[in-house]
Formats: sequence, C-alpha cells, structure tokens
Amino acid sequence: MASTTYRPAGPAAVPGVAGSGPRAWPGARAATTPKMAATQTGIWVGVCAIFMSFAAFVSALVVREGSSTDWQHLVLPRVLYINTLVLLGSSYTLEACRRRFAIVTRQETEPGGATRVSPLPWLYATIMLGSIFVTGQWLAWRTLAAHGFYLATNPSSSFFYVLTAMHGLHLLGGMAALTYMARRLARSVTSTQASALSATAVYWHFIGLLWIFLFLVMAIRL
Amino acid sequence: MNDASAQPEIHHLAPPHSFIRKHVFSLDHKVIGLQYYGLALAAVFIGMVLSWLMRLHLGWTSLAIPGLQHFSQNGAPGGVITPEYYLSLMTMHGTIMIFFVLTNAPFSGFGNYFLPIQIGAEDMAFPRFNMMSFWVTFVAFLVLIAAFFVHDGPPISGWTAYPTLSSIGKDAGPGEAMGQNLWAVSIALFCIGQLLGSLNFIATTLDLRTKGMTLARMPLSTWAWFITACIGLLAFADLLPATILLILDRTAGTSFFNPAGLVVSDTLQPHSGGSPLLWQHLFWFFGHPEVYIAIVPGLGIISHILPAFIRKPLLGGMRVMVGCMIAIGFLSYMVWGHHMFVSGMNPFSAILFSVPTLIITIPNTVAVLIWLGSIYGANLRFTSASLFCLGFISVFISGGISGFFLAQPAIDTYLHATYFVVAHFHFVMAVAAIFGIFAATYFWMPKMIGRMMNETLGKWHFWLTFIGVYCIFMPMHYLGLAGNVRRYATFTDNFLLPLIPVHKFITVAALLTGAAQFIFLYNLFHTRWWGPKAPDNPWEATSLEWSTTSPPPFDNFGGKHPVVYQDAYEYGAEGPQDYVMQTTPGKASAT
Amino acid sequence: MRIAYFCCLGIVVLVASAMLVFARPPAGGTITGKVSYTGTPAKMKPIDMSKEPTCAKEHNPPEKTQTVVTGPGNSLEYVVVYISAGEKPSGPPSQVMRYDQKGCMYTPHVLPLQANQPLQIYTDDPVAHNIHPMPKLNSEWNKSQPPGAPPIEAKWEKPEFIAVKCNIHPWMHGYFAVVSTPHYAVTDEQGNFTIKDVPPGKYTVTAWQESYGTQNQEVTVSAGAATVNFSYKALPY
Amino acid sequence: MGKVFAVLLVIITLVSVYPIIAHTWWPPPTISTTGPGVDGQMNETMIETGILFLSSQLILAGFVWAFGGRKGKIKHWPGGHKPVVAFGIIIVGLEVLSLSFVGSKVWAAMYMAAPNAQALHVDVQAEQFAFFFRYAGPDGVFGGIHPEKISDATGNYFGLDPENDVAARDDIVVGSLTIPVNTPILLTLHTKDVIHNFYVPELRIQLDIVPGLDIPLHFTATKTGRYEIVCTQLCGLGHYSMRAFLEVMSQSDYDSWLKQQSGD
Repeated sequence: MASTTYRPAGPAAVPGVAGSGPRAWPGARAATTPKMAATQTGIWVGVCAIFMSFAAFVSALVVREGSSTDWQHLVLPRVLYINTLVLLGSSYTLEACRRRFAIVTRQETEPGGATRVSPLPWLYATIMLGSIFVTGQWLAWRTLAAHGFYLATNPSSSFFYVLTAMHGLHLLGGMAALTYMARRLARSVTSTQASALSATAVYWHFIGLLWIFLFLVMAIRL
Repeated sequence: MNDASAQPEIHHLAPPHSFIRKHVFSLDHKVIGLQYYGLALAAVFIGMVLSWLMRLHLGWTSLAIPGLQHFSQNGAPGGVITPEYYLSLMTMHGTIMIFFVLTNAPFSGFGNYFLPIQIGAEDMAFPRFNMMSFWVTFVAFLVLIAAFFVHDGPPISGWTAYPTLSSIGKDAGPGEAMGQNLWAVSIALFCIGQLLGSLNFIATTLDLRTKGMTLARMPLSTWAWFITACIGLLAFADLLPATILLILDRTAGTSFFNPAGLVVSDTLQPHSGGSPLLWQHLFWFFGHPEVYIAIVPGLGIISHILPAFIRKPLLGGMRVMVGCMIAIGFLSYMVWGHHMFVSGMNPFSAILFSVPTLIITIPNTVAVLIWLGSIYGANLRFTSASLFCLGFISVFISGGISGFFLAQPAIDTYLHATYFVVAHFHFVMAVAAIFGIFAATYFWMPKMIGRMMNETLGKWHFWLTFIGVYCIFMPMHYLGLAGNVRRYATFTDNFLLPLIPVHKFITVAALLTGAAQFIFLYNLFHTRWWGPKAPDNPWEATSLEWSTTSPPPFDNFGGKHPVVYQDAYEYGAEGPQDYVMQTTPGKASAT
Repeated sequence: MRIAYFCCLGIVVLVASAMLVFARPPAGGTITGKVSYTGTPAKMKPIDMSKEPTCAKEHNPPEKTQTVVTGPGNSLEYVVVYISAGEKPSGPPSQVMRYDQKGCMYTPHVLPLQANQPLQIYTDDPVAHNIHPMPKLNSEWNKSQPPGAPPIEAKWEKPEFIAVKCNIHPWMHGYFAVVSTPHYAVTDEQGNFTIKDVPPGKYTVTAWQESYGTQNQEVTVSAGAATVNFSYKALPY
Repeated sequence: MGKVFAVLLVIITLVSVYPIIAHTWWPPPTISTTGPGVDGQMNETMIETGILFLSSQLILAGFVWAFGGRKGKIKHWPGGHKPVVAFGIIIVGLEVLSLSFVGSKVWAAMYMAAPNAQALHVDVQAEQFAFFFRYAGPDGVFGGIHPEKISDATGNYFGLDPENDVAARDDIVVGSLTIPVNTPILLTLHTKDVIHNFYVPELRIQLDIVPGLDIPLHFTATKTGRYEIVCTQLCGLGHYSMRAFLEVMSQSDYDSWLKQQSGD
C-alpha cells in the first residue's frame, strides 16, 4: 500500500492536493496545519449554526406578531444601550489583544529585544467587559420585572427574555473560551496559539454582531 | 502495521489504554461510530417491538398481550392496550425510529467510522466534540425512554408533537404531563448532539483530507455524509429553538403556540394569542430536511457500495450523483409546506409548495436512472450487501412513486392523513434507509470488527426482509386509497370496518418480517466473536478504507497518511486485477 | 274461670307493653326533608347522541342534560345532603361503591361516597369510554375503558365534589360527591331524602346542588325524626 | 441468484399493481361537485406513475437477470449518461408540469374559489372528541361565542350566552351535520381545544380545524344519504372515535327537519 510519512499540509502545499480547506477567511492565515485550518472552519460553521437558530427565533417572533391580536409593545430598558457599547468595547479590546499577540509572536523569530508587551491585559479587559455586559443584561431583566413584565406576561416580554437569555448563554460560552485563552497565554505566548486565539476572536465578534442584530430586532419589533 | 505504537505518531492524542478511555469515553472516531451503531441497534429493536404491539392492537383490538400489564398497568390493564397507550407506542415508535435510528445509524454511525478513513485522516477534526455529541445523544435517548416509566406514561401527540395537544399539558390527555416534557427535553438534547456532530463532519471533510484527496476524488459516501451534515446543521439549528419555545409554553405559561380561549376538558386555559401553525412551520422546516438526513446517506452508501459489486463506476461518474444529492439537499428546504396542505394555511401557498415538491422528484429519478444504467453491462456479483443495494433501489422507486400523489394538494386533500402517507414515508425513508444500513453493515462490518459476516444467513435475511416489507407496506397504499385514516387506535367507523382483514394481514407480515431480523442479529453477534477473520480488502474495492487493516489501527493508517493518486471508483480495469485502488500510483488503466 | 281469663289478659298486656318498652331500638334519629326551588330553572337541553348510534337507540325520547333535574312540586333531584359538622370523625368504610356507564350516561348522575372509600367504575356499553374526573384537591386522572374492559378501581383521599366526564362522549357528565361523614343522602325524583341512624346531637346539615352550590342548616337530632328542608333560588339562565 | 431476484421482483411488482387496476380497494364514489376533479387528477397521476413504476421495476429486474453473476468485458450504457439524465429530467419535468398545472386548478376550485353568496351557513365546533354543528335559527343570526361559557355539562358546546345575547337564543345546536342536497354549504370551522380535522371521504375534503382560527370551507353535496365525518388530525386518546354523521337530505326533508329542531 502506497503511503508517505506525514507532511503538514497547508497554504504551502499544492492547492487541490493537500488538505485544501477554505483559506480566505479571517484568521485562517494563522492556520499552518490541517488541524488549525479545521479549527477555523469549525468556528465559522458553528457561527452559521448559531445564527441559523437565532434566525429561527426571530422568524418565530415575526410570525407570532403577525398572527396575534395580543401583541403589546415593550419599552426596552435604557441599560441595554450601555450594554451594547460595552460589548462593542470588548470587541475592540480583543482586537488590541490580538495586535499585541502578533507583535510578540513576530518577536519570537526576530533576534534582539524590543520590549515584550504582554497581550494579556487586553484579554483581561475583554473578559471584564464581557462580565459587565452580563451584569447589565441581568439589570435589564430586573428593570422589566420591576415594571411587572415577566416571561409569560405578554408575547413581547416572552421573546425579550428568550432572546436575551439565549444570547447570554452563547456569550458565557465565549467568556469561557476567553478565560481558557487567558490561561494558555499566561503560561506562554507562542505562535502556535494563533489559530485558537483568532477562532476565539471570530466567535466573540460574532456574539457582538449577533447582539446588535437582536437589539435592532427587539427595538423595532418588541 | 497493526501495532500503531511502532509507527511515528501522527495522531495528536496518544492511543488510550484504560478500558474507560478505550471503549466508553473514547475520543476515537471508530469507537464513537460503533457506539452510535450500537445505540441505533438498541433503539431499532425497541422501536420494532413497539410497532409489533401497535400492529397486534390494530389487527386484534381486544387481544390481551400476556405480561404487558406488568410493563404498564395504566396503559394495558389485563394486557389489553388502551387507545391512549396505542398513541404512546406510536409516538415513541416514530421518535425513536426517526431520531435515534434513521439519523444515528447511517449518518452518525457509519459516517463517524468511515468519513475520516475515506479521506485519509487519522481522526475527526474535534474528537472531544465527537465524544460529547455521542454522549449527549445517549442521554437524550435515556430521557426519551424514561417517558415509559413516568406516572401517566409516554406522550400521545405523535413524533410531530403538534400544539395545542402537545403544549397545553395534562388537560389534553394522559401522557401530556411529564411524558411530553421528557420528550421535548430529549429532542432538544438530540439537536445539540447532532449540531456538534455535523460541525465535526463539515470541518473534517473540508480540512483533513490527505494528500491527493481532492473533493472530486472523495467517495460518494463521504460526499453524502458531508451534504447530510450541511443539511443537519441548518435543520437541527431550527428544531432546537422550536423545542425550547414548546418547553416554555408547557412549563412557563408563555403563549407562543397556545391561542386564547382554549377550553380543554371544561377548563379555560390561561393563554393568549399564540399560533399553533407557527410550530408546524418551524417543525416541518426541520422535518422535511430530516427526511433527507435519513435518506441521503443511504443514497451515498448505495452509490459507494454498488460499484464494488457491479465492477464498474457509476454511469456519469461522480458528478451526476453528487449533483443529485446537492440538489436534493438544497430543494429539501423549500418543500416543508407540503406537510401542511390541509393545515388551514393559505391555500395559495399550497400551490407554491407543491411545485418544488414535485421538482424534487427529478434528482431522485435521475439517481435511480443512473443506478439502473450502471447495472447495464455490469459483472454483477451477488453478496448480501449487493442484494440489499438492489433491494434499496426497488423500495426507493416504490416509495418515491407515491410521492407524486402526496405532492399535489388536490390529491393530498383526500390522501393526507391516511395510510397512503404511512406507506409512502415508510417505503422511501424508513425501509430504504434501513436497506442502506443493512447494505452498509454487510459491506463494512468486516472492516469494522475484522471478521466476515455469514453470507448464507445474510442472503436469507435479505430475501425474507425484501418480501416482508412489500407485504407490510404495499397494502397500506390500498388502505389509504380506501380512506383509512392513520393514527387510529382501532377502527369503529363503518367505512373502515371492511378494511380490518387487510390490517390483520399486515400485522402477520410485520411479525414475520420482524422475526426475520433476528437472523441478522444472530449473524452480527456471532460474527463479532466467532466469525472468520476478514482480509484487508474482501470486496476488491478501491477506496481508502480498504487500504488499511481490518479493523484499522488507532490512527487508521499506522503512523502515516495515505497519498491518493486515483479517483474513487476505478473498476473495470484490464488485466488480472480489475480495479485500481486510490492509493495506487500512476495513471489508472481503468475507464 | 273469669279470673283466670283476666289474669291471662293482664299478663298478655303486661308482656306486650314490656315488649313495646324494651324492644325499642337504642335512640338514633333520622334526618328527613325535601329540597325544592323557587323561580324558573334553566331549560334542560335534549342530548344529541347521534355521534354514537348504539347509545342513541337506547334513549327515546332523548335524555336531557342533568345539571338541574326537577320533579313534581318544584322538587330538585340529585341534591347531596350530608352532615358537615358536629359529629366525631369515623374511619372509611370498606364497602365498595359502584359507578356505572349505561347507554353513554352515568348512573347515578351524582354518586355520594366517603373519603378513601373504594370505588369501582363499570361499563356496560359496546363502545369505548374514557373516565376523566377533574378534581381540584385530589389527583386528576384520565383513562380509557374499552368495551369489556375490567372495572376501573379508584379512591379519593380528600372530600370534594368532583366533576367526572367522558371526552369521547362530551355529554356524559356526572359527579363524585366525596364527603367525610357516613351520614349522607341524595334527593330522589320527589326531592326527598332520608339520613338514617344519626346519633342524637346538634349538627350542621349541608345540601349541595351542582349548579346552585351549598346551603347549611343547624339541626338537633333527638329520638325520632328531625326534618330539614332546603330551597334554592333558580334562574332561567 | 440474479434470476431469483428478477422473478421475485416481477411477481412483487405485478401483485402490487393488480389491486390498483382491479380497484379492489378504491375511494368511495364522490358526492361533491368538486370530487370528480380530484378523481380525474388521481387517475391521471395513477396512470403516469403506474407506467414509471412498472417500467423502472421491470428494467431493474431485467438488468439483474441479464447481468447477474456475469463475468466478462464491462459494457457501458450506449450514449453515456447525458441522454439518461436528460431523459429523466424531461420525462419527469413534463409530468411535474402537467400535474401541477391541472392539479392546482382542481385545488383552486375547492379551496380558493369564493363561496356562493346564497350558501347555507353552518357553524362547526370541534372538541375532544366530537363535532357539533350550529344553525342560525329563525332570526338567521349566530349568537356570539364566549369561551368562558363553554360547558359540556349544560350542552353549551359553543359558549352561547342566551341571557344577554338575544341572537343566541334561537341558535340550533345538533350533533350531526344535516344539509339539503345540491345546495352550496359554507362551513366555519373552529375548535375549542386542540387541532382537529374535518374529513369526509365522499366529499374528497380534508381540512384541519386550528385553535384560534375560523376556517371557512364550502362544498355542494350532490347525492342524498348518510356519510361519516371523521377527524384525521391526532387530537388525543379518543381520536379514533371522533366522528359525526353527514345527513344529506332533499330540500323538503331538510325543511321539516329544521322546523322540528327549532320547535323544541
């Protein structure tokens, strides 16, 4: 049986011959082995699935509103605007973290000593902003509850709680990923972590965009 | 090369040694594939027993089934199945078969085992996700089975769980309290498991193909699993929210599906403004693609196995069959409305949905014609696997034909909820998919467990099953034409009484056909421990799984990745060996 | 001669009177009475059983709904009268109460029984029924009973008036009047009732009618019969 | 073995087709004005798919007979795959076009045509597990429906409020659908609990009754007689026993029936 010892396939390998995962996507440049490419693909496929499920929620919202006579509009709690800004900010800090990471990892190869500025603080900042967002969402719930809007009060409040809760769950998953990255970076900062970091970043930015999408939907529809 | 440890490590994980890591919480895609297969085997057995009970009740309504009262005192007092228990059996049969058999075996089971091998990878892209997806599915199965043991029994709302019957709660009837909750939770868990699995399949196929394994050289089975994963990713991502909303309506008092002013058993329900049709749209947007999640792997598996036994590539090569499968997967998202022709939705949309539904028969017809055209001029070899392939083609035709009727609202308005539909989807989806599973089992078991299955028993299993399924499901078409409504626990209407003899015939056929499956079970388990050792390539097939040992080592190819030089199906070559393996260097002399 | 005659007579008289005195049962009163209404009760609709021809055949002319069943002299049938207060609690009886389904009707329409008293529900019909009691305090259940199926066994822990219905034949509607006393009765076609063997004492007697609700009266039972009459105000709708 | 398979498949195919041709089990004769259209569509589809079914199964059997166990030079389908694919697309495509064109006309005639203005209006209430039918009575007006008033015990299946709603007092509520023959009927379908379905095989009509919706359905029965209305949407433990009768009478019988009903 013909076979060969393993050579990492990737951008270097002949196109169409080696594991030819899509390469055009953000962060995919970091992929130097099929495994890393797969991580990139995986995160994008996952993002598609998550978006699909939220699309289902939103279409349910639209159908439910269209078919019903009992739809009452909901005044969204002010704090949501702040939360949105916080989440945008967290995306910025994460990008800052990745820039630092890029510099540091480049210095691995370059001889001589520019000062090694750790990307970690930016990552911690991102995690902090994330947790602020979660707290903010919780405050928003409290505000609604204080006005007597609970999960089953009326369709719009039902959808508000469901959408925010689902988004919150996915965001907590993102924060878990960030914490995991933080633990890895705390140990050492090497280019091997690039794909993991960029995958985490893709997910985190998606969660941010998803929130803006949901926020618009809720602002218009609820 | 059985001993992977002697080889350079290409697997980023070390081979496991403890029993638990090896056989229970294993990260090895081969073990996980076998686990899925085992789960499906257990599920299909339960589902078959349930169908036996249902058939017995339909044939002989007041028959006391000995011992059944010990299993469910309320459901079968004195062993006689009550109408509500019949509906419970029906619901569980449908749910178990569709989710835990037709989705698990051909897609998750064989897919997990052979997709990485057929593309020359050492494992799935995300082994941990892979393990998670199986164990989540396993828990989902346990939760579903638990419904048998709660106080008022399993749900009675069918596998489609239409609100408001499924969303009101206990007032709607027995089984609609805890049983329906368990059902919903189980389905939600199952969705999560499938999403993880599909993600894995897609990433693996796109990025872990070995040197030379271009998309054009991928075996059709891998193509089918890849396409199925793409379908499943969207389908289950749509069912999960629907199920969450259903759970909320049942437990949190929300009104997504429950309209106002419902009076159930003289109790006014505290809901307002929901839309039962919303669930039907969400459900069938998943539900119809789910049909193809069940059958597309079958198409791929048959297209992969058939060439090995007709000793020639499929007519038109890869392109046509792949095109058919992609077209089916794509169209499957535009046709969900044909399940709702008589649901009270806008009659105009029925026409809109009927056209793509009829169009989707075109790629299916082309696929059948390709198979037929490929058999022409072949050196057809008869094995259990090839017989089940031929049987698949036959039942797939029989099932597809009846689709022409149900795709037209004007005829569906007569046939919609009759046994004609039962016959249709059992033929085209259940029986066809099961034949695909059998073909795959006889074809791949030597590779999976390293032992040859008994051909004589296999062929007997085929003949009995083939005759049996036609005896069971063909008469159901006639029942449907006579207006026999489905999901009836017993037939008391005057126009149904004359049809009961037909039901008795079907029941007998079902019992015999079911009994024939024990030949298969015996064959499988006897082979597992006492079968003769299997060579690496017993069928003289070409694809990568046959270029490694049976069973393959932990990292599939013993410390290396194969390099692919040939297309997937280089059969019919000149000379002593009429096939060229994908790993054989040089230009294939084959067609 | 004559003296002997008188003696015999005297002895006979003595014995007879003694028998009269001593043969009396130990003092236990009965509560009797009549339940009636004033005003015009709602018109009971005839029940359309055309869904179930076998049952429809058995009722000609068709049965009427039974939420308010009146008798001669403005009397009310199916009113449960029972002692609701004033007596010592007594254990549940072992006697099995029987509830029947005949011709797609519940007989009797109202079945009074005691808490924790065994209950058996029979069907004589050639068609399947489902028995669906809808209690508030006790636990709800809902079971089919195909023709020829064994009787369904049940028990109610807590006293309450439990509506029972058959979803397969929506017109089938009855009540289990679960009380905590052995002293109860249901009014007959003339609206009369009799509660027997009530030990002397002061009691509260309650009457319950499914559409008109409950009424209470104080009553003192001594040797002999006490009489309590109830009267409900009926409305046309 | 190839011959065994081929013979078996031929036998199965012919046996399967026989009851269809012999009409051993067949829809009951239709009694509605739109029914013949459905039957015509059904027959056309039956013929076209029958040809497809027979030809494909027999071709499969023939090929397996011819090439089963064969050991020789591999032959290929003359002309390659293109004609085959084209054949499939064209044949099925034409069938699809014809069927969907004619079929949608039949469908439109049943469910999209506007009901006759003089149609007799009957209100249908479905519940677990029975149908009830309401006629407007002498005043020709239906009383309003009040869910909180619905009670099976008092026979108030529609939740009428005769106390405050005069229109409701003379509404006639019965358990079987009685209609005059050859008269357009307009049903308004609603349910008080779960999804039910209104199915009369002879009318070739099947339509779900969805909670929260009032679904109109119109038809004209052309033959007097007694037919069964059954529920075909899973609605609970009594689903199989949920039915009512459709009494199609001559106009005179119907009038006397109606008079008798509004009498008591």
